[in-house]
Amino acid sequence: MAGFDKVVTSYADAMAGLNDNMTIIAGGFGLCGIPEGLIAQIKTMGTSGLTIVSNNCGVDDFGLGILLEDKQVKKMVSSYVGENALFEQQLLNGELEVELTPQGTLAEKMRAGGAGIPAFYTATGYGTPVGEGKEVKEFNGRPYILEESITGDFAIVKAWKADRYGNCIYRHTAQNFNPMAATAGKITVVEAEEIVEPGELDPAHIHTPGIYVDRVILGTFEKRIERRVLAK
Amino acid sequence: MAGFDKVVTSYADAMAGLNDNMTIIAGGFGLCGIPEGLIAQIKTMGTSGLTIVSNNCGVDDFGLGILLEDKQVKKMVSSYVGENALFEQQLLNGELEVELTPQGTLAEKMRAGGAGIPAFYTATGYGTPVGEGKEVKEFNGRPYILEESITGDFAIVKAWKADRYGNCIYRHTAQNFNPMAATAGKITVVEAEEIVEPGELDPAHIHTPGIYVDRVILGTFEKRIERRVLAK
Amino acid sequence: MALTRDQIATRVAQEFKDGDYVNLGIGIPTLAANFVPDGISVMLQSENGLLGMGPNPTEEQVDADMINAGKETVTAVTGASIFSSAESFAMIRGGHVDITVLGAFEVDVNGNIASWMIPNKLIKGMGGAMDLVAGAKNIIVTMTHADKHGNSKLLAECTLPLTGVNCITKIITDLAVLEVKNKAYYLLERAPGVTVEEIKEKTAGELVVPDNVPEMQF
Amino acid sequence: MALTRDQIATRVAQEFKDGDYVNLGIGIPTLAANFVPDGISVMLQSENGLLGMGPNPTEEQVDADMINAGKETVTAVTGASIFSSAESFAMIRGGHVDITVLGAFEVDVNGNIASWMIPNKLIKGMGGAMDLVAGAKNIIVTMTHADKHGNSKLLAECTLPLTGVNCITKIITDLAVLEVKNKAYYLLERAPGVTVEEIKEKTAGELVVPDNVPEMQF
Repeated sequence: MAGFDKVVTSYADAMAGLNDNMTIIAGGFGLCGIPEGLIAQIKTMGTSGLTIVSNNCGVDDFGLGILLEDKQVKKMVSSYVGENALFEQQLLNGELEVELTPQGTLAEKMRAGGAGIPAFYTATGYGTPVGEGKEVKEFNGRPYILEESITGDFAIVKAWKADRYGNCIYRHTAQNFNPMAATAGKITVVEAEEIVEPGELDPAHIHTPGIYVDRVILGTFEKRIERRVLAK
Repeated sequence: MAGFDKVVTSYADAMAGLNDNMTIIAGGFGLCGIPEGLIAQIKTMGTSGLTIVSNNCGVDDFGLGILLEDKQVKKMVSSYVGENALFEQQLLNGELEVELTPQGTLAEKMRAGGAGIPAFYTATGYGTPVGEGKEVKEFNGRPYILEESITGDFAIVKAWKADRYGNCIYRHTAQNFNPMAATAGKITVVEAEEIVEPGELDPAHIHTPGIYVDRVILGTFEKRIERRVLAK
Repeated sequence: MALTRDQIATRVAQEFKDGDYVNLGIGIPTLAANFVPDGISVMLQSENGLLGMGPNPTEEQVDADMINAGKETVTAVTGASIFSSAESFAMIRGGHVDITVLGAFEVDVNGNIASWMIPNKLIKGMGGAMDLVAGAKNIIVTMTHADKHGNSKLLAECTLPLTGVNCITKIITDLAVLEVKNKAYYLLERAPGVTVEEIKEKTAGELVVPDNVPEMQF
Repeated sequence: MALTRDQIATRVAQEFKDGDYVNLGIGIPTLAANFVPDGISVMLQSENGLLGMGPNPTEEQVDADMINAGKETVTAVTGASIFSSAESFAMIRGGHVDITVLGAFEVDVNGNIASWMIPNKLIKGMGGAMDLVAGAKNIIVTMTHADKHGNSKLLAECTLPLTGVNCITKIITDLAVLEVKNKAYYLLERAPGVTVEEIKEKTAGELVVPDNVPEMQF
């Protein structure tokens, strides 16, 4: 099954083909379940003019936030970008564009992109700034807006375990946007905490079937905690 | 957690509230992963005028096919109904209506129904009889048709293991349409091979979270095989 | 006396029924989890993909892969399930969450809510709030009745960009419990010691006051 | 000589590249799994929710919960994954399956295919075929070149209700391999011993014949 072995051994190979002005779909929620090494590689490569679709944009010195330092990001498509002073500054300066998208709509846009559904109706955002300029249609007497799907040139995904064929499982709430991101990239790259042999993952437990995945790399993760709150 | 214990002990309780002319969404693919006892209960109840949304309609004496004997079914929404002589006869007699729906569109209609998405665009069926009379819209130069979602008064689902809170896992390809059906019923009833205590199912392995499920009943299953083909 | 944050949260928690699936926003709504009445069980949904959210962890339990929608470390209760963001919002958008409680800057008599954006000032984003108000069966807004300058947050028409339209039915403030219907606020309960006069004064939209307005019971 | 079913399947399997995800329809397409060339691995997708379909089971392996889209008992290969029908068709519709091979009643020079319905005769339904032809990156139609009465199935325009429009690019029949483009059939290969004349005779739509038409290699 040589043709299905998707493991690459360098970050350069993992992100080969990424060019300026491309669109990247990124998994993760806050700093949880983010492909730390792939983000670092994008910083190393210095690729610029990027459009990044991700629920958040990290913090100033960690996660996607590190791509702001050298102004690699042209546009973010996100639901919440409030954790990041540099972000706000670049936005106010007009150096960065942001398309604020409701979180559920964002998740569904990624899923739809991967699933060959170019657009769907949702009530979310109707009558708000999000709905402005969008097609409206009533179903059962309720108005809905038409939202178009999202795909990317690359998807970057963080898995807990991946096998050589690209089958992935996620750990706890580090799953979040990763499964949808994995489906929505022309090239999907998975950074995993552990790479196992095919057959080690139970077929019924696989969150992302390998068909969506092009490259797998073994990563090491800092897993920074954004808000460490303990039981009182 | 008394309020979350969804186990009922009789089929009468499991299907209580089912009335004539209601719509039922059913899991299963062929005879695989079908809620055998719930179907038998509908036959016992004699409810008629039913619209049933299910990929197939069983065979003459098993699965949903048994509801045809007493003409309980007014309409089937299915992708393939070829295994059933009685079905064909009632269809030709005009006693039964059928809305043939592409299999992927059917699966997505159920998912969308459960997910609050009233309609979505798909290329499937464009330019065919399935697309007739449906809204067409181009995205990136390709035409797509608008398909509306489906919900039911009841959803009947077959699980392998369910816990008392209604969390379900499915076994092998008996998963099929069951997870989407589970989301699309006003009342969702799960018939399981085994009922376990909350906590016994790994949170990451649950295919259907209990929030979608209203009632759980322990079933016994014949699990008839439609095409037993052995290795040569 | 205007209610404390804990008292508001206590009154919010009285809305829960046994077996409810509940999504709690950041702030006072989250506090409501601490005041669920005896004999009532609810299961908390966190929109980043957790049904059955438990309390914050002990030092030993802390796990970077286990957070809630507020990005705080949490635990899971027995019988929890964990899933993707798409599945999480399928639940929310599809109306499977029984009660959503969230804060707001403003509400109005049309059931509109503004809670996410103050032009030229706050541009962090709406997160999951727009999906929650569009999808939940029962939405409770909890906030102070007026801002710190005494300006009412219960308006005839919202002035800030909206989070959702025609979706709010119940409001629990530091002064009162109100229902939104027929383009007015119907006063249901008042905080102990708070007069109808004070509530009238701090409610900018039309207020309907019945003959008898009971005090909240704690 | 016209090819046998096994020979057609063998020629179909030559289209597979190492690492392809492949969906095979019922009939001759399914046979292609038996003729995958040495050194090539493919993973079979079955649209009822199985990626990595294996051979039919032994008596001991038979499991009612393990079937394929043709409802036959099957097994799973090492590294397989199993999922819902919605996920399965997300793969298909989203263009993640590399090759789909399916039979047809008719095709035409516009790349249209009719494969599911004969009015007043066959009304069983389209199953997953419409999704497959709308979604796969590369669709191969395999069928006999003409019906048993000698009528061509490669038409200028389909007469039966369509399964999909403008989607077929390659056709492998018992007589030839053809590409569909520019509103014509381009003859690529002929079956050993079959003349260009016979292919011309049995092709109703416009046929483009190059100077040299090589025989298929087995």
